[in-house]
Amino acid sequence: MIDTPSTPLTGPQGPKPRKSFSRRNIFLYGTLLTIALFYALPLYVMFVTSLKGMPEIRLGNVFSPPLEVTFEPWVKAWSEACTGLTCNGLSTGFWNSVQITIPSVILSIIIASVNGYALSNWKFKGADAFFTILIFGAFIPYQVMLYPIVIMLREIGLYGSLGGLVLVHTVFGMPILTLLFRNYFTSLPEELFKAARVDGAGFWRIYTQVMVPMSLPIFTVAVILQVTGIWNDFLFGVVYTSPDNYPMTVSLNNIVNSTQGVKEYNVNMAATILTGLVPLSIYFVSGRLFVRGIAAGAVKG
Amino acid sequence: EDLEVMHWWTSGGEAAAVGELAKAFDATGNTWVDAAIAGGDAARAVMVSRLTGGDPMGAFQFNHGRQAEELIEAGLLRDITDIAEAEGWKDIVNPPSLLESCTVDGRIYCAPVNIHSWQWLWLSHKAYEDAGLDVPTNWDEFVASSASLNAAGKLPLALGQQGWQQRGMFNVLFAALVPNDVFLAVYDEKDADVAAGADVSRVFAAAADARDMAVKSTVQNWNDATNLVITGQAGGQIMGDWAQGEFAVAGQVAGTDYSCLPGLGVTEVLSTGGDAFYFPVMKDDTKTAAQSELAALMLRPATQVSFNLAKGSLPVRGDIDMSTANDCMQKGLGLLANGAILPDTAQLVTPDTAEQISTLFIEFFADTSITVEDAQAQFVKIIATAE
Amino acid sequence: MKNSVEIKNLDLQFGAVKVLQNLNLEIGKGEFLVLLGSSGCGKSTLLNCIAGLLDVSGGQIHINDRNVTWAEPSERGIGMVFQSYALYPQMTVEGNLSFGLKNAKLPKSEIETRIKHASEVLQIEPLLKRKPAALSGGQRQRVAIGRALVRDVDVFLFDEPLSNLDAKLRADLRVEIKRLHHKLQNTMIYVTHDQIEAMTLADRIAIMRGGQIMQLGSPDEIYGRPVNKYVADFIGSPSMNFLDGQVKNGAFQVGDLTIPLDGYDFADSSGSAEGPATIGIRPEHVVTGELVENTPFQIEVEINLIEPTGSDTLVDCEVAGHHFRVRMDGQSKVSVGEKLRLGLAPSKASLFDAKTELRL
Amino acid sequence: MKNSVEIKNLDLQFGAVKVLQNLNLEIGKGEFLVLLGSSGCGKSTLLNCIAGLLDVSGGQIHINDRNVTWAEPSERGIGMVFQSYALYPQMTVEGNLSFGLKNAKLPKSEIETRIKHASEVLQIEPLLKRKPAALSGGQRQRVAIGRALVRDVDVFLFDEPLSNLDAKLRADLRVEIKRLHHKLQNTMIYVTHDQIEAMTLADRIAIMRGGQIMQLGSPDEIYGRPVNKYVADFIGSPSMNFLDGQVKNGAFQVGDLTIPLDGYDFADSSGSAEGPATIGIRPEHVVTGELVENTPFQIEVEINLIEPTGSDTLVDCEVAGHHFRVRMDGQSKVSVGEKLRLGLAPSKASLFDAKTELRL
Amino acid sequence: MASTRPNQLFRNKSAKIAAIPMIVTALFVFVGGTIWTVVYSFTKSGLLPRLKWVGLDQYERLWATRKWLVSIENLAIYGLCMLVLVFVIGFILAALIDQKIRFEDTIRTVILYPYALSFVVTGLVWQWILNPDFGVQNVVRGWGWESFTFDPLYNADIAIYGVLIAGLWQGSGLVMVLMLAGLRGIDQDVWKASRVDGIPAWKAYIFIIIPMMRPVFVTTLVIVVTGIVKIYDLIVAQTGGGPGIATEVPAKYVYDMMFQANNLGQGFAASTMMLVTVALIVIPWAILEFGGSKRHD
Ligand SMILES: Nc1ncnc2c1ncn2[C@@H]1O[C@H](COP(=O)(O)OP(=O)(O)OP(=O)(O)O)[C@@H](O)[C@H]1O
Ligand SMILES: Nc1ncnc2c1ncn2[C@@H]1O[C@H](COP(=O)(O)OP(=O)(O)OP(=O)(O)O)[C@@H](O)[C@H]1O
Ligand SMILES: [Mg+2]
Ligand SMILES: [Mg+2]
Repeated sequence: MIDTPSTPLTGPQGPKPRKSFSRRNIFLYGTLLTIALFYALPLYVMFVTSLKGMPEIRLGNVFSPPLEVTFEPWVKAWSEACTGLTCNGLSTGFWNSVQITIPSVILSIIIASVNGYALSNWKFKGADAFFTILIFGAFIPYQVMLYPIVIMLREIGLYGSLGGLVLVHTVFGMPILTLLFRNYFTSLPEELFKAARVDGAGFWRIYTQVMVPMSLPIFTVAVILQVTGIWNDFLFGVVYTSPDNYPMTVSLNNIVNSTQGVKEYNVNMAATILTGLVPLSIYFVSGRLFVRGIAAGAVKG
Repeated sequence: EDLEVMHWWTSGGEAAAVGELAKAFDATGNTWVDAAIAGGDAARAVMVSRLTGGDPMGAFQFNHGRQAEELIEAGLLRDITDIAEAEGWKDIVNPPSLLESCTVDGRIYCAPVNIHSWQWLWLSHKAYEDAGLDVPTNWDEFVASSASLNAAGKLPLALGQQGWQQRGMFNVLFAALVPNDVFLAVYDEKDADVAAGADVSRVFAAAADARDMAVKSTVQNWNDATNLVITGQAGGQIMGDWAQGEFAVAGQVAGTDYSCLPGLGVTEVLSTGGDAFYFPVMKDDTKTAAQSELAALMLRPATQVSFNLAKGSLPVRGDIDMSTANDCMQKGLGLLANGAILPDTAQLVTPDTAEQISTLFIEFFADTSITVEDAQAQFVKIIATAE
Repeated sequence: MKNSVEIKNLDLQFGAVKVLQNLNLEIGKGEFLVLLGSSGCGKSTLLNCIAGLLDVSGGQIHINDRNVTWAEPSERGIGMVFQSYALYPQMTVEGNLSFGLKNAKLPKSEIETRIKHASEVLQIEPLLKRKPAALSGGQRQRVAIGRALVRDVDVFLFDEPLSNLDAKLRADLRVEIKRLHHKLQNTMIYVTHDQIEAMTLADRIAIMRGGQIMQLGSPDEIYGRPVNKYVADFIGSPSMNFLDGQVKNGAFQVGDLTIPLDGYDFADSSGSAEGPATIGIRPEHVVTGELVENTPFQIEVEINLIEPTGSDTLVDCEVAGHHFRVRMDGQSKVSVGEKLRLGLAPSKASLFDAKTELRL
Repeated sequence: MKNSVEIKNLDLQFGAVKVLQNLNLEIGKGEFLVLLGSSGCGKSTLLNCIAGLLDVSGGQIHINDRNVTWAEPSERGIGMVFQSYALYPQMTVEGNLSFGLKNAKLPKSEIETRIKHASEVLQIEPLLKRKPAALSGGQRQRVAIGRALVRDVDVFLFDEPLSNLDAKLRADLRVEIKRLHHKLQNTMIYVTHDQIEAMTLADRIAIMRGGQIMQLGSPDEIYGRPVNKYVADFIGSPSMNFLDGQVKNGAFQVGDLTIPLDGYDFADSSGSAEGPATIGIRPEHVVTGELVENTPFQIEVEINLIEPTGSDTLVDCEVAGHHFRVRMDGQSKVSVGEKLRLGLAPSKASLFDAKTELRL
Repeated sequence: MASTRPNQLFRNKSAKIAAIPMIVTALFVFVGGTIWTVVYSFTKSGLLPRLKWVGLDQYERLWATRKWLVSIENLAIYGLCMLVLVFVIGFILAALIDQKIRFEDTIRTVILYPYALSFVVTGLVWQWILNPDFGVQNVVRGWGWESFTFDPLYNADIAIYGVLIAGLWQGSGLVMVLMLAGLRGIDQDVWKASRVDGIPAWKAYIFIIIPMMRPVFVTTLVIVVTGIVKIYDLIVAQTGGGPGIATEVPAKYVYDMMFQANNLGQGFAASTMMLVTVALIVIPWAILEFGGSKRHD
């Protein structure tokens, strides 16, 4: 071990002094703060509006904080706002949304991930052609497909049922999710797949026991994309199911979009924030995984 | 029997009105299953999907007019002529044009429930007071007052920047500023020559006035525009009878805080648009029976009174007591009783044509560079190709 | 049962690219065959074909006298160890070992016995409950081997199992693999591009190039009598020195030097070829010091560069205009610029035709 | 200007983990210093500190007598070559070489001259218009060196530049780097964990372990007189044989063997230490055959395993219950089970204290 | 066990079975739906799809309609700006967040949260904020800057940019996260190399890092472009296509035609035009990107 006793050091030594108010930091945090404010501004507006009474809103300044804080709009949005005759606010729709979202997210992710897996590891002739069609499908405006799908669902007898809606979400989630999973699985070491084959595992066993456990991050990404998409969906929810299954967004739409009659902006805002809470909380919970997931896979093209 | 009824009445008053219908229906031993979807477009998409998807609802709301023609042709809707006859609708429905709109090839397919009229000019007393002016009593006075209002820092005409409001306003001008026969010649007979004529030019000129008066109106929603009138920031607004609700909620009293001028105070006439219920063909006989009961019930006097009072619309029969209605509504009732009525444009032209006219006026109102002549020329073209 | 693995006329192409061409290979029972070749020559591809991980384009593969050309990988009686180990990251070591056995629906007790045996052989018993991430490189490697071991197969396929490790670990594991082979006596096919590995491990070596087998023979044969210049250059580190010249009258002429070829064992035993040729001389076959006097050919050179490796010293110099390397004892004290006498024994050299590059 | 690079009392920690601890190092002008050590010992970290890519936690770094502890990497007069090359993938080779220069706003003609020079030195002129993806490993490596070269700096830092390459290419590039150093005569700091590289390239080697420098010296010194057992074990392949025993009366006793220590150069020159110790003997320092007779200590063993590497043959056997390896000539014909006589010269052995593991 | 080559159809059987949902979706829903749409675009379908052929009438009308032309123009402007800006902003944000900053999680979530909110109300909020009478303009004027004018939604010439602001607000968070992920995947040595070369960070991003992130850009591109082509809800919620028809877009045209004008044929003709355009771009690109080569790793 070399330990030359050294003379006392002069001049710069140790870590480079970093001023916390260096130009770089001021710029960096300044920009980020400004941007964060810009992003948060609409939320602020929504939030203060939701705490105001209607007379105050009529006064006009959308940025001013409420003079008199009222939680009534929140209560109303959640449990009192009427959708036609049922005046349960978002609360009834909430459970419907949960019932729609959970199976839709699960089914669409399972199917898309299996597709992605087949496309990356078990390529068969023509697979790319179908994949290209899928990508093309991602560009088709939903509205256009409304009636053809009504007819298809009618023919297979699923029209108007929860199952039909789940199927529709699965179909429309398929293009982007398949792309995501395909790219992710492609980036996993191929040798693992080969090793499993030598070990005698078949298509499904490799998928469930080898690929899936290694792909939790990308599954998180997919969950986030799907939960956001399906939770906020209105059109499909209302077209392909019957009223007892209407999702929360139908209530939201009914609260927000009534044309003739009094518009209660505070209730609208509260309802929107409430509706957004589920996806939002998923972001909070899984932020880290989200990033890692894409980094590890979706990114590779 | 459970009967699912679909409609787009979701705001407070509307929902209350639906509640009256539901109560009445439930009283017959059936159950009203409510399916409300805000927004006519979305609701129509759902209705058509449900019908084509083979999963029809028990009854659904549609606007009076030609929208349902195709559904009838496709055999998806139930013929309720027998009920109409049994209930004697022919004799009680006023104006009769409402029932005509429900009739295809002599058969009746829908039950009209109410009348909404568009032809109202709402004026803010406060605004005129502030500007030191008298409250106008007709359209021309209103236009004349605009310069002074402007000078007083007031917006002469409040207009929401949404297409349907602009189209609605144009139709109001049309109905109010030309003789009825001209209106019918254009919209009913699609007479392009009349549309190109001088009478119609007056409408376009008025529209140009309106455009100028509303040029500084930056709100989007109709109720925000109404709010400008309520708070006295704007002189007036052309809007349907539902605007009354906003005034009421704001605690304003007709006559003292605001005025309402039907037919813009020029030609006191109301168009008789409104809503009707249709009944899809159902396989289940018990449901069909329930449909019949519902249809019959909708025009019964008690239902009409409670429903229309709640909704703020006019009843489809003139033989009932509406004394509890407020000032403006009474005016409307009076007009109805006098037969000062026009059919609604939706009863006369296809949605496609309506959409084209709408687009024309949306553009016209937004773009001051479009001249009155240009706009009229395009209008003539649309009428010429309309069916 | 003559052969353990027999490959007949194997062809493989990816799209238009022919990776393997009409390849034939027979591997005896219990033999340790090393496939050696530079990057991209098709070694892994061949191994994957044998394992059934790639569909062949033509030809047949027999394992234990059974035609397995179209059989599933798991039905071929092979075990495979991958370059990257390819351990299942979310399973414990035990899980990794038992995965294949569970797939084959073996009874639990049998699985346990086998894992016990394999982990004893590989000395990984204390690691069974860990996940791969918690293992060092060498331990992972052993688990990867263990995974092949438990399958209790006759043929082991190794695809560069050591190439990711550092030199020291590599040397240790090499010995372990050799020992394993001694113990198990099964057939092993081992891919590498490291020739030291090839030389130390193999019973026979197959040198591949461009999808074809250049030479198949024992390490000695390949080292001592390479069939062509490519093989000669490929084998040996530091690599063989080549001098371009002419064979004339039983001697090799390069520049103004004449190297006598007495004692050189010509491939074409009938007589000595004539014409342009290349002579190859391994750095370790050049003698220095007192021994020079005994060699038939001697030359004095100037030292350009010295690379001491501890055990040896490599000396760079120039012979007849060609760059030339000599391996000397690690203790030799020489310095750059100094003169050095070298001696060569033609019997240990190799001669190649200048055109065909085949051994003369 | 005595030293090119001087590192004084360098400390570096990541959070609570101390990676470098009070490290001192002086590197002379034009010296080729190799940092050698096992994975994770802090070699890259030290290099990154010198380059300015990591902020030090304590101490100073001087380059050419200038205190650069806080200077930007580009201002330190260093060039760096990364393990993964880190070429800019979308730029041509030329772009890769010129990017830094353009950025420093050098005149065009100057940039051209430098690129021309560098590409001549590295023989990459024909590649200038290609992108990295179209280069082989060795070519990429040279481009990476070229990128450091054009910067025209005095100190070059190499972070395991060869570890991704195959053995043959590695050997070739090693020579090239050595040659480059001869030509340019600038200071080079070279990180590796491959000891052959270290031995062949270095003027001096610094053996690192756990963020500290264990031994700093010439390759000969490190090979011949390792300061402790760790260094002794780390250097040399195949690695040193160790026998645990006792030093007693000027001899080393292991089991029932007694190895005389006459001629052993004790570190503590005053006298011979006594007590438990370990003796280390390199496989290449064991003699066989006729030469055995001349050695002070002789023993007969049975051969357990043979590994021929072509140029050498490694023989495994057992000595006093310890596993023991011997390196023999590649031409030696021996076989497993045979008896072999070995001879040792204590002067070439190393003795370490059993407790401190320091050299005796 | 076969010694002869087995039937090609049955090789890889499980994969083919597993891909059935995808194949069915691709063929029946996307191809089938597209063909259905194209077929009905040649009919005079009103409220219901009906096979009353009218030849190319719907297309003639479509291309004679100003609203459609304006829609296309708007989509082009919006799409181009959105594409460029969302990438620029998303990337810059990702780059800033990637500077080992504190509170990264919070900032990331704040920027991502708009993605969670439905357009129905975010359109409304942006409508308010951009409203000259009670939004930003009003506030700034309140500060004393009386001549400040900011009313993008009420000026037909720039209204589409007002929508763009909201679109960026909603969409850039997702792009940021994707980009951030891409940045995290870049080999750290490349950064170090550029620092040793003395290259300023911005230059390193533009010339080195971005070109290395092509794969992320591809994934993001697909997500962003599909979002642009399908933009509808935001417009409806924020401007309703106004002022006038200044912010109409093709998807809204389709929707209006189908559900408001009850003219399905016209809607289908418009969507056919959209699909044809998309197909012309997507299919060759997808073949280049996904076809041919096996694995991109
Ligand atoms: N999927 C593929 N498509 C096209 N060509 C391929 C594919 N896989 C491998 N190749 C080509 O086949 C040749 C042989 O590849 P292979 O992996 O067998 O080489 P190798 O000998 O194992 O090399 P290494 O030592 O680098 O592992 C290479 O030239 C490679 O480019
Ligand atoms: N960012 C970091 N945070 C915490 N610990 C780190 C970090 N970077 C490196 N280390 C630790 O510092 C030690 C030295 O790392 P370093 O990369 O210098 O090793 P090395 O000698 O270059 O090894 P190798 O030969 O594997 O490259 C390692 O134990 C490593 O785990
Ligand atoms: Mg390989
Ligand atoms: Mg390192």
